Amino acid sequence: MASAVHLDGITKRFPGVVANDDVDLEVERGTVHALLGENGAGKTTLMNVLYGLYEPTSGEVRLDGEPQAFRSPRDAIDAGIGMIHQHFMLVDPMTVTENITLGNEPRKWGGLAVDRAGAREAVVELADRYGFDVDPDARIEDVSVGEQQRVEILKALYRGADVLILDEPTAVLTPQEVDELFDVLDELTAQGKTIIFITHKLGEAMRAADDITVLRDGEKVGAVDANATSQEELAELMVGREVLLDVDHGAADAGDVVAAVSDVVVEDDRDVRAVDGVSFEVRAGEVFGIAGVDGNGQSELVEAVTGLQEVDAGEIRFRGEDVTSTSRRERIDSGMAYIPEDRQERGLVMEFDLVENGLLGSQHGREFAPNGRIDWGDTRAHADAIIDEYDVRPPNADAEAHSLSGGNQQKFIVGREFERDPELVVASHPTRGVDVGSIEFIHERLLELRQQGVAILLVSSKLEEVQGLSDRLAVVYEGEFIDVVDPDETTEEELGLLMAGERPGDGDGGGGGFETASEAEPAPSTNADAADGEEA
Amino acid sequence: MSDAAGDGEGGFVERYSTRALFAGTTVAAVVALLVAGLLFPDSLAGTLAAVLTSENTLAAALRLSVPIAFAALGGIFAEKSGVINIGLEGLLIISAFGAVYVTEVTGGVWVGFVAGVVASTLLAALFAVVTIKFRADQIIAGLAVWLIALGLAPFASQVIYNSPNTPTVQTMGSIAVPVLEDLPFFGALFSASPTVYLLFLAVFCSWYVFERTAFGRWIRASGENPKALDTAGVSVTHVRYAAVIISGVLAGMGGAALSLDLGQFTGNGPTMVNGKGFIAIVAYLFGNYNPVGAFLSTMLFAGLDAVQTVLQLQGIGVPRQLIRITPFVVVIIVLALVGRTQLPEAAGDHYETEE
Amino acid sequence: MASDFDRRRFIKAASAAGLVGLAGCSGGPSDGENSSDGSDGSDGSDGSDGSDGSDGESGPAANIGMVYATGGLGDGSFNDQAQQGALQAEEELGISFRESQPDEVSQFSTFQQQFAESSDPNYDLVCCIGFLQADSLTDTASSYPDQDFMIVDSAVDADNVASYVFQEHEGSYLAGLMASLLTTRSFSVGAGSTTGDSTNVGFVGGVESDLIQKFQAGFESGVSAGSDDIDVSVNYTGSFNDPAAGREAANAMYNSGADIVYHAAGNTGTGVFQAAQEQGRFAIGVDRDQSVTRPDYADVILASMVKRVDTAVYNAIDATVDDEFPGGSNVALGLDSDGVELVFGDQLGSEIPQEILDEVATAREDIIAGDTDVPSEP
Amino acid sequence: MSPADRARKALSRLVEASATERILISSAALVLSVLIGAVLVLVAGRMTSCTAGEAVYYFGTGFCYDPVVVFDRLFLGALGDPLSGGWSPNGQFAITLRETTLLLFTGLSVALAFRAGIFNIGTQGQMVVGALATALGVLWASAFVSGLVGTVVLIPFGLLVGSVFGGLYGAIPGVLKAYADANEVITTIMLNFVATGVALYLVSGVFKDPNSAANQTVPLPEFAQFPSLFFGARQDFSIVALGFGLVAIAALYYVLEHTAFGYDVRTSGVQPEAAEYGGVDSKRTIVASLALSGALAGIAGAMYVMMILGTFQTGIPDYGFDGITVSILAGNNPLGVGVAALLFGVLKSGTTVVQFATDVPPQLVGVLRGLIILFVAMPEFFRLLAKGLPGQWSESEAVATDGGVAVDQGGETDE
Repeated sequence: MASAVHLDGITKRFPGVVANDDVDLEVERGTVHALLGENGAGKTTLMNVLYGLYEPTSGEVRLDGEPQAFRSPRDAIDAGIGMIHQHFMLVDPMTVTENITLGNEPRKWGGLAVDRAGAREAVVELADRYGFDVDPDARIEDVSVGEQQRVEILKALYRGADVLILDEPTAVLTPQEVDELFDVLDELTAQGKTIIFITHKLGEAMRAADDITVLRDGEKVGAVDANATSQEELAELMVGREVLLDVDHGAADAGDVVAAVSDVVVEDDRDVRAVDGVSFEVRAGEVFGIAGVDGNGQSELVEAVTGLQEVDAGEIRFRGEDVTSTSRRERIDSGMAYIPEDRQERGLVMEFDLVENGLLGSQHGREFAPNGRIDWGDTRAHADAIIDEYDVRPPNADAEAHSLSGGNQQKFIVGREFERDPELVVASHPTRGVDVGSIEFIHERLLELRQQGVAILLVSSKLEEVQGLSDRLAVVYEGEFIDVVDPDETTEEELGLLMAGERPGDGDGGGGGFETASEAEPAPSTNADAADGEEA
Repeated sequence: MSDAAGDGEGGFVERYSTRALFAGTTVAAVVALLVAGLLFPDSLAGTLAAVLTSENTLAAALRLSVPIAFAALGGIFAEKSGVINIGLEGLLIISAFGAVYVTEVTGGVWVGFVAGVVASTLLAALFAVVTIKFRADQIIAGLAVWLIALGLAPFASQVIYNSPNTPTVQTMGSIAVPVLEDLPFFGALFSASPTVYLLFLAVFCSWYVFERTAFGRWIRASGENPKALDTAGVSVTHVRYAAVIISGVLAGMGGAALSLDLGQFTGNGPTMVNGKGFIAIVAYLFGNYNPVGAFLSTMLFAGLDAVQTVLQLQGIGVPRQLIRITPFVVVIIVLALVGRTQLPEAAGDHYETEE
Repeated sequence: MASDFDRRRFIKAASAAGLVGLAGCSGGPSDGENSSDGSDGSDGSDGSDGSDGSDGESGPAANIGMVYATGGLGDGSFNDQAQQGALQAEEELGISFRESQPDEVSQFSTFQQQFAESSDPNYDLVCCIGFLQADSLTDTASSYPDQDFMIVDSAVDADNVASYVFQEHEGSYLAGLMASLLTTRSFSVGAGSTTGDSTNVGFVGGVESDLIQKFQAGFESGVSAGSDDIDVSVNYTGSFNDPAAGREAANAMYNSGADIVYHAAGNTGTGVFQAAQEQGRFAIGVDRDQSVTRPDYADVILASMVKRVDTAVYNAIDATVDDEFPGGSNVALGLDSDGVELVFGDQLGSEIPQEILDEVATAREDIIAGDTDVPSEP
Repeated sequence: MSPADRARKALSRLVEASATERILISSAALVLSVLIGAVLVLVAGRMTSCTAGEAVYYFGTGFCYDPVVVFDRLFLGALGDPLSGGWSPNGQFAITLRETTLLLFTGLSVALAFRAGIFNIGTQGQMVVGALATALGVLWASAFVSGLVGTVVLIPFGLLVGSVFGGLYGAIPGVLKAYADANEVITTIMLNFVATGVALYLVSGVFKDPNSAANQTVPLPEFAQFPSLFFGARQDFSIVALGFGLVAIAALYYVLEHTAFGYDVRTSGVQPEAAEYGGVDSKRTIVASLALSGALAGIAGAMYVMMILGTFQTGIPDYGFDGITVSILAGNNPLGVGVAALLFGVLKSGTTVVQFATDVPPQLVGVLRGLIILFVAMPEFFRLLAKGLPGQWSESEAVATDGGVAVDQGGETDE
C-alpha cells in the first residue's frame, strides 16, 4: 500500500538560498513521523511545500500514491492536510468556535448568516470525539497556550484533515503539557490520522514518533526507525559532528552582591501580576540562572531589572544603590549589560548598519558621543572591533543588521554588550535560534566573563543551557520562584516538575496535582530567600 | 475552564472600562445638566438643556452626521480588514462632486447619487490596487487619494462650470413617517432626508455583516491575523479588496448624500467636505470599530456642531469664533481621556502569500 | 445666458455618456463659433488671448485684468457680480478681459504684478476685487506707477488707483426694515410665510470682519427702526463657502421663531435659501439679485441687498476706455448713487404689501437726505 | 498598532529603497504624473469649447488646451523663463524661491517628526500659531528699536518667538501622545482647526489692526521685515530667508546624523522597542521631536509674516499640508527636503503662471501633487516596471523580505 504522504525529491529555492535540496519523505498512515533537524535545516519549508504555501521548485507531492499539485493551502486542506503552526494561526479576539470554523462556517438563511448554534455544536461534538478539553465560547486571548494548541488541532480536524503537520508543537508547552499532547497524538493515530511533527529535540522525536527523518542544511541525511536508534546517532545526523552541549564550568568564585532584587512585583498591560514578589541576589563572578517555561514572568522580570519595565512593588538594587525607578539609560551607564530575548525587536535596529548598531545604548556616553556629538570614526572602530573579536560574519560594518543571519546578529549583540565592561550581564535566552557553533561561542564568552568577576543573570527556557551554565538556578512559575536549586544536584525530571509549578515537598501529584499547587500554597517569596541564603 | 472564563470577563471589563467610564460620565453629566436646566430654566444650564432636548437639534445632528457616519462605516470595513483608509476624505470629495455633476446632467437625483457612489468606488478600487497589489504604504497612498480628489473635483468643476462651485441642482427632499414624526424629540428620526434612513440601514447592515456573517468574520480575521485566514483557505487579498471597495461604496454614499442634500458642490479651499473624512476616522476609532459605536460617536460630534450653531444665536457670552471650535476641542479631550484605541493587529501591514 | 447654458449642458451630457471618451466627445474646438458671442465668462476669457491677434483689424477697446477675491467665481454673489461688470463692458464697450482667481492672499500681489508687467497685451486697467487686496495693491501700485488699477471694497491712496467702497450698511438697513415690518404681520407668498407673532429675524454672516459687520450693523439698525420688539439672531459660520453650515445656522434661526433671514455669507447663503425653502420661510439675498441668479430659490427670496460691484467695475472700465480714468479717487457708493440698493424678489417682490414698499422707499429717501444715520458697526 | 507604528511602517517602506532608487522613483513619479496630467489636460480640453483658431491638434484631434504649453508655463514660467532671454531674478523666479523657502521649513518640520515615527499633520496649525506670535511679538518689540539695528535684532527675535510658540503648540500633541496615548494624527488635525479658530478670534478682536478692514494685526514696520537683498524690486522675498532655510537643512541633517539626540530620534522612528532598549526615553523623545517639529513650522509662520505679508492675517496658505507632500517626496531626508521643496515651490509658483497664461484650471497642479505622492508611495510598481516581469519577481521578493511566511521570528523558525 502506498504511503499516506510521499514527498519525492523536493527542491525549493529562494533567491540566493536553497532551502530544500532533493528531499524525500515517506509517512505511513496512522503513524507519527518526526521531522528532525537543527534550526535552518529546512524542515518548515518542506512542510510548507506539503501544505501548499510554497510550490516546490522541483519534485512531487503524493498523497496515498496520488500526485498532487497544490497551489494554495486551500488545495492542501481539500486534500486532507492540516497544519498546526508554531505560531498559532488564531485570531485572538475571536472565540474558540469562531476560530475553528473560520473559512468553513456553517451557514443558514441561504448563506446570509452564520449558523452560530450549529457551529458551536459541531465544535463540541468534535472535541468530545477526540477527548479534547476546550471551551467553545472562550476568546482565544483568554485561554492557555495548551488549549490554543488543541484549538489548532481541532481546526484542522474540523476541516477533515487526515494528515496533521505540527510545527515545533512542544516549544511553548510545559513538560506535563507535552505529555498531554503526546497522548492526544496517540489518540489521533489510533483513529487513523497521520501525524508529522517538526522538532529539533532528539528526546521528543524518539519518544513520540514511530519514524524519524533527519534534515540538515536543506538535505535529507537519514530516515530511521524511532525504536531502533539512539540519541547519539540522531545528534550526529543532525549536526554532522559530535556535539557536547554540556559545559564544564568549574566552581563558582562568587564575590560581593552586585544586584539584589527584593519582593519585586510587575504587572503587565492588563494589570495581571506577571512577576509576583520575587527576590534574589546575583554576586560578582557567578551565574544566576532562571529556568521556566516561557511566559511565566521571566521577560517581565528581566525587563524590570534592566529598566525597561516599571516595577509595581519591591526594590531593585545595583552595586548597592537603589535603582528601582532609575531610567534605562542610567542603568546602562552604571554598568548593566543586557542581551535581550528578542534581538530583532529590541537588540538591534534592523535598518541600521552595524556601525550604528554598535552605538546603541552608548549614544549618550562620553566615549562615542562627547558633548552629544557622535564621533562616527570611533564608533566605526568600535563596531569593527566587535565584528573582529566576536567573529561576526560577513565582517562588514556597513552591512545592515537585517542582512545578517540570526547567529551573527546575536554574536554582534553579545559583543556589544560584553564590550561595555559591565558589572552585571543580563542574558535572556542568549542562544535562542542560534546555530550550534555560535551557541558554543556565546557560552564560552559568558563563562569567561564570569571568570573575570562579572555577575551574570541568565534566563533561558532551554533546560540544558541554564542547568549547564548556572551556579545557582531558580525555577519560575506563574511569576513566582518555585525554588532555587543547585543545578548540578538536580535532575532534569525534578526541574521539569518545578517548571510545571509543583513545589518541592508537595508530595506526589499527578497531572492534576500541580494545577492546585499554586493555589494551595500562596507564600512563595520566602522560599527563594531561604534558598538564596543556603547557596551563599 | 471557569478560570479562563473569569479572565475573559475581567479582560472584557478592562478593555472597555475607560470607554464605559467616559460614556457613563457623559450620560451623568448630561442628565445633571437636564435636571439643572429643568429647575432653573433661565440659567445657562437651562439654555443648554433646552437646546439639547430640542427636536431640531436632533434633526440637525442627524443631517450633519450623514456624510461622517457613512465614511466612518467605510473606514471600519477597510481598517478591520487590515487596510487603513485615510483617504476617506478624498472619497467623500469625489463622490460629492460626481453626484452633483451627474444629477445636473441627467436631472435625476438618484442617478446622481449612484454616480457619486460609483466615482468613490472607482477611486477606492484604485487605492486598493495600489496598496494591496503594489504594496504601497497605506497612509501615504491614502493621503494621495485625498490630494488627488482635492485637486480633481474642483478641476473638473472648473472645466465644466468655469467655477470651483457647481450650480445648484435639485435635492433629495425628505421623507416623513406618519404618526411617528409627531413624537416629541424622536420625531426628528422619522422626518428626514432619505439618506438618513439609508444611513440607519447601512449601520444595521454593517453591524449585521460583522456580527452575523462569515464574510464579516473573514474581514476581522484578515485584519487581526491574516495568516490565520490564509491558512484557513480564504484569500486575504480578495477579502481586503472587497473590504476596501465596500469602504468606497459607503464613503461614496456619504459624499453623495452631503452634496445632494444641499444640491451643490463647492470646491474652494478644502471643499465642502472640509475635514469630514478625518472626523470620520476619529468617529470610528472612538466607536471602537463598532458600526453602532461609530454612529453614536458621530452623533456626538455632529450634535456638538448642531449645538454650537444654536448657542451662537443665544448669545451666551462666549465669542462665536470660540464656540465654533468646541467640537474639535471636545474630540481632543475625549481622545486624551480615552487614550489608545485598539487597532486591528495587522492593520497597515502588507500581506502576501505565494499562491 | 440661457442658450449658452443649453449648449454646454448638451456637451456635458455627451461627454458624460462616454465618460470623457476622447474621440466621441463633442467639446473641443468648433469652427463656427465666435469667441465673443457675449456669453459667460468661460468663453469670454477663452477668447481674450487667442483672439487678440486673429480677430484682427480693430482689436479690443481696452485690455482689462481681473483679480478676483479668494473664493473665486461661482460664489453666486461678490465675484460673480464683478465679473458681470466686466462682461457688460465686453459686450457694450468691446473690451477684452482676462481673469485670475487667487486662492491665497499672497497670490494677490503675484497676479497684480503679472498684469502690470504684461506687455502682450498691455493691460489698460487691473481690477482688484475685495478689500484683502488693499495691502498688496498699495505696494504694487507704487512699483508700477504707469499702470492703472481699481479696487473694490477698500481705499488705496495712490494716483494710479481708483477706489470704490460701498455703503453696505445703508442697503442692509432697508433690508432690516423690510424684514422687521414683514415679520410682525401674517404674510404668505410663494413658498414662504410669516406668522406675525415672531420676535426675531436672523442674520447669517460668513467670516467675522469689519465688512460683514457693516451688513450686520445696518440690518440690525433697520430692524429696530421697524419695530422695537424684534431681535436679530446672529450667526457667523466662519466660511463664505460652506452651504451646509449656512443651512444649519438658518435652520436654527427659523426654529427659534425667525421668519426671515438675511445673509451676507457668499456661497454659504445657498444653505440659507435652502433652509428657508425647507421650512417655508423667507430669506434675503445679498450682493446680486439672487432671486434671479438663484432661480431655484426665487420662491423664498423676498429681496436682495444688491451691491453694484458690477457698476463699479463697469464704470472704471468705461472711464479707462474714455481715457478719463479717475486715478486717486475714492468713490463711496451708497443708496444715493444706486451703488447699493434693495431689490425686491423677482417672483415675490410684487406681492409685498404696498405700505411696506412705501415705508422702505421713505427710509431710503431719509438716508439719502441724511436724515437717518445708519451705523456701520454693530 | 499605534499611529506611530503606522508612520514607522511608512518610513520603513521608504527607507527600504536605497538613495539612488529613491531618486529614480521620485523622478519617475514626477514624469508619470506629468504624463497623466497631460492626458487630463487633453480630456479637459475636449470638454470645454473654443474656436478652431485657438485649438491645438494632436493625433488628428483638436484640443482646446495644450499640455505642452501648460507644462512649459508650469516649469519654465515658474523659473522666470530662463531660456527666453531677459531673465530677471525679480520676476516669477523670486516667487518660486519664496514659496520654496516656506516649504523648506514646513517640509523639515514634517520630516523631523516623521523620522521620530510621528505623523505631524499639525504643521499647519503650528505655523499659524508661530506666525501670530511672531507678528505680535515683533510688533511689541519694534517699539524699542528701529533702523538697521532694528532689522538685525528683530528678525532673529521674530524667528525665535515664532519657533518658541510653534514649538509649544507642537508639544501639545506630543504630550497627549506620550502621556495619554492619544493618536497624534487626530489630535494634530483637530489642533489645526483650533489654531485657526483662536487666531481668527484674536485677530478679529483684541489684536485687530483698527485701520484695516481685514482681520489682521497692525503691519510690522519696514525694518522689522526681511531685507530684500539682490531681489530689490521684490518686497516679498529675501535671499536671507532662503539662506536661513539652507542653514536649517544643514542643521537638521547634522542633528539627525551626528548627534546623540538625532540618533535617539531616528532609532525611535524606525524601531521604538530597540530605542527603549538603547536607553532612549521614548516619551521625552516624542515630546521633544514634536516640539522641534512645531518650532520649524513656527519659523515658517514667522517667515510668512516677516517676509511675505508683513502682518498676520487670517487665512494662512496651506504650507503646512504641502510640507507633508514635500517630506514624503523627500523620503523624510533633510537634504531631500531641499530638492522637494524646490519642486513644489516651482509647482506652487507655476500654478499662477499657468492660470495667467492659459485657461486650464489651476487645480490641475493639485491633482499632479496627489499623483506624485501616489506614485512615490508605490516603489513596488516601478520595480515591477523596471523588471518588466510582473508577478513572478514580486512573489519571490515578497518571500525574501516581508512575505506572509518564513520570517525569522526570534529564532525558532526554520528558514
